[in-house]
Amino acid sequence: MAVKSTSVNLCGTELANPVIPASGTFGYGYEFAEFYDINVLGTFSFKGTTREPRFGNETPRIAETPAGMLNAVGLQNPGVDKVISEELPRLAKCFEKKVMANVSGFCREDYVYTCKKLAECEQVGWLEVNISCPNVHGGGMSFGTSAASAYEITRAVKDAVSKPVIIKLSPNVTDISEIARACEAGGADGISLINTLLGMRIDLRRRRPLLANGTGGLSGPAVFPVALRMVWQAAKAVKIPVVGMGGVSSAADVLEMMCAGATAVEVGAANLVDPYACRDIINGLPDEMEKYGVNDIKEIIGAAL
Amino acid sequence: MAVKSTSVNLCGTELANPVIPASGTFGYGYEFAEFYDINVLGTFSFKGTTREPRFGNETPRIAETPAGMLNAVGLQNPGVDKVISEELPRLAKCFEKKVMANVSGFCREDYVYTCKKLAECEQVGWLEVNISCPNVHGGGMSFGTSAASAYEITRAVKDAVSKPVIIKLSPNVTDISEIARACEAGGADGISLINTLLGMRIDLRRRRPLLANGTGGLSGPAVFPVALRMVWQAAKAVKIPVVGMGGVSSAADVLEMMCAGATAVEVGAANLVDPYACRDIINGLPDEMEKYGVNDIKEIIGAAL
Amino acid sequence: MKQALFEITENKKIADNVFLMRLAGDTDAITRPGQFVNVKIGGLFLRRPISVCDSEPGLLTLIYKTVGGGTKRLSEMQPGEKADILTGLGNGYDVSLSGDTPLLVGGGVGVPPLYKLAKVLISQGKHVKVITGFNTAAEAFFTKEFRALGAEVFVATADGSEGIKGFVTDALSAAGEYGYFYACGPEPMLKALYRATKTSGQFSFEERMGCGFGACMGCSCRTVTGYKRICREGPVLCKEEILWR
Amino acid sequence: MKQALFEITENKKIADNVFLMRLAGDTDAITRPGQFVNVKIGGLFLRRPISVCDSEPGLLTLIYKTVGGGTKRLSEMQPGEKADILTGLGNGYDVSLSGDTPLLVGGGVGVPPLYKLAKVLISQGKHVKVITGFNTAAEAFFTKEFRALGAEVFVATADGSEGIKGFVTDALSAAGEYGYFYACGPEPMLKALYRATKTSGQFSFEERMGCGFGACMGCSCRTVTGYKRICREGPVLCKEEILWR
Repeated sequence: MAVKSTSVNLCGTELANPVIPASGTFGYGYEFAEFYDINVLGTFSFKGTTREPRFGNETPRIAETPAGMLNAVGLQNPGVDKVISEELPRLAKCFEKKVMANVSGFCREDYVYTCKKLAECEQVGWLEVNISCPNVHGGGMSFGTSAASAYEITRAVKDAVSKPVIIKLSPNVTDISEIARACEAGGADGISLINTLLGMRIDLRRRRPLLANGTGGLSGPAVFPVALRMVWQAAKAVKIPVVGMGGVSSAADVLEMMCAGATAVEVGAANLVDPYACRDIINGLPDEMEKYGVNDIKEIIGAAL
Repeated sequence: MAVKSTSVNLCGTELANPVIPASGTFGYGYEFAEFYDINVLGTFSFKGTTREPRFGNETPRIAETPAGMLNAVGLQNPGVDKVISEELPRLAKCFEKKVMANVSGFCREDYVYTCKKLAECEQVGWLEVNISCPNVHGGGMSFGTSAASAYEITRAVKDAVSKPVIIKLSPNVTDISEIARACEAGGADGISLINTLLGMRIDLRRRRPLLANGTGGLSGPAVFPVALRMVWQAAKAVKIPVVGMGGVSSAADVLEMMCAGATAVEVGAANLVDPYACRDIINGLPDEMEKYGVNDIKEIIGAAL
Repeated sequence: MKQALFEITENKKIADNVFLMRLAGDTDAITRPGQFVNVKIGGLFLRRPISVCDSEPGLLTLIYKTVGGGTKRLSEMQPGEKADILTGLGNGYDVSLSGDTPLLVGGGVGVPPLYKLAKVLISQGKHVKVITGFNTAAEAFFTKEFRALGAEVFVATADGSEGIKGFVTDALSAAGEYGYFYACGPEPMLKALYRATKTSGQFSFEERMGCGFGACMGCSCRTVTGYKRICREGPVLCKEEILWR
Repeated sequence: MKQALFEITENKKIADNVFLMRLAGDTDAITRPGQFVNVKIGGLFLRRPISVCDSEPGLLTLIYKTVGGGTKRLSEMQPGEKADILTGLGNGYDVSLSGDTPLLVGGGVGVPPLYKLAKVLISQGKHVKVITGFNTAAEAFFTKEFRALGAEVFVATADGSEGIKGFVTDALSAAGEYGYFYACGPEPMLKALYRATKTSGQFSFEERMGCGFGACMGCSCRTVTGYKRICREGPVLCKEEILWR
């Protein structure tokens, strides 16, 4: 087998491979360091962080679905100050690479405040700005479903920080291309998608929504075809790098995402079912590349556009 | 076990049960009559019919996905004249109830023409107007993703026919409530949802989209949570009956859909995997109702709203 | 925490809708009674958390109730089949606080983790009393197993078909004195017990989980000492830190 | 068309990535060689269409290639396991047109349906010649089985490792005279054969299918006589009605 190159360049930083555990499925990293050396990862996107600490939604926050799951955690996190004072130092002990800082907010000032603080941290390599979390009432949803507000948040964050800014998009929109273009116009260094699809289950015993929050975000293999389509549409719409995600659970899925236009690929729900998922996907890449005649993984980025 | 009543009333016509095979998964009925007596069904929605005959898209038209499938058939059908002269007489030999006529079109005149012709048929009990088929370039998609055009088509069809008109909605929108309300304002007697979610798979050997059409419509259990959420949102937005569909494959799924606000429930992809799916779901309803303390299925319609 | 492949050696019904499964595999990560495992079941996306009933080096015993599609499939698995299991999850019970006369209280499928707990406490020379509660006699299990360990056992059934008629709290007076308690069961039972007990004790909670190992924040709860994850800082909480919702 | 539960009696590898599976169950709906069945495989949504290699009352033989996750799982199924199968799908070959000297041409997993066809034709006293084509000798199968039926067999391999070097069309001259032909294999092979043959004949086509019984229109094609569904009016089309895409 010819030597395989799996490295990619995400907004100016070289990643050993395109596999990135997605925010909300990898905590602040150290839980997974108990399972394997997380330095095999290109990077990972840490738990969505907000200006203030949040408990999030009441439980139940999780429901099973066919080939997937719903979550309505509601952005539980200790707040940006504690993330910087406690989580990042703890992470430093088990991860020597740059981490992707995932940020949520409820107004422009929130985003700017939190992004600025995190951008000052040496450990942070990229800011991933979540304008799409579907779980919080009056929250991120509105920004990600309108091109104007997607532009506004992108512009505001870009004006405030110099590190690469990746805007994470909501799939719950009529036209993903329009939103992607708005982020590009706002100066985004990249976009990532898809966040979860808004879904629901009903508890037939109580005849009420199963999740305390009513609705929740669908993730897992079930959403992969929708994610792939949106990555493909977004990649056709913009020139900035696209980080693909949504139901990815195998090395082959990573390659499909890259053919659809993704420069890097986030893996979400798979981590929750199999803590070794990302390590195994990374290890599986060379064989899968061989199967499809790929020696340098960069060559397939956007091949199906 | 107490006697169970499974009958519901859909726009003025009593159905023995709420289970309706969905358009495009049940042909014009007679294929299934080879497997079982299709008169056990409340009704069924026949293959989407257009003004002119259509071959549809090139093949491959079908792809497997986790807990689901993609299709890009592209509205293959013999055209409304042949449906009336050949398919309906053939159906009459195995189905004695009213059938739901599913209609697609590419402009307002198409819809009106086809609906008028089908409404004149004694066998047709309801018109289901598909404003959402995602497969045809320049086709139905645009109507279903804008409230204004959803209103326009609804109004035009309603002005032309007197039989109940059910508008079938696309899920590929930011705000399903807005579209549902537009249909209600246009005079719709009911709405049905969800049509398929737009998705894609890539053939890694060719590094091209697997489907000849590029993208296709995702259906099957994978989409059930999204469908349930949209039915719930739509049912909260309008007073007219809602027909729920999307990944339904068991009697329990039917009950969840009804709790979310559905008066009747269409079953799609399940028919393709198991030709007996609808018969088995209908037979399973009484036991499932008993499990959750339901004697009259009508009492749970909208229970979770 | 450890992921391992276990081989099922036994899988039998022991009461109405209740099954006992014995498995062979690496149990090294299980360090305390009251911990749980997370079992991958074919065809289902999420793992299913199940409390450890008993574990010895290389041997794992689980008792589970068939409540939905997942546990039903689990009940259909045959000896010889393999199961992918995450073991050693959660904090488990702190046995150092038991005192000499601990009372163990379990309701339904809250009973199993008390078995290993009783085993450990009795091996430490403690006088162990156990109250088990069930809806009806047909759902009761493990009375003689607890007695075989040397525990004093009191059974309560809601319909009175076995032992004391009523809930576990109705068996407290029959059980008499105790210096500390350990409980596991549905939340309403735990709440009633919280009110009915005078001593300190530990409660094991249930919640719908995503991962079971602290990554997804799906099972968080509020406590006196801050937010805790049932799967990680739980499932066992001390009486003093509980904030009922 | 019929849905039935079959029991696997044998499932073995017979060539590189090629497996033969024998099953016991109701085969009454299978009426013609060249028909196919649609097999439900655990964990996958769509059934997998597989052509019938042989069928006798109560016995079904399938040969399949492991090309993806579905057929890989199929290959791991054990004797004693049950499979939910839709049988008697498609039109199958019309044997009444064979004449006395039919030629059967199969490529790769297009070979299996020719086995039952040869069996039927030989039982009717026809002189049957068979050309089978494979990439390489390690992928070849059923040469001796066709000979045991009494057919004259010509094997072609692309790399020349067995029989005639080349494609099935390169074996036509060696096979000599024939009055009619039946073919099954990948589309490029069928197309080449279409051009290389002088007589009439029948072609069996492959297409990705949704249902396999005519409901979804997923496998339609254009023909001289109108649109046809590969799963229903096909998979066998007469040479004269084919419109190549």
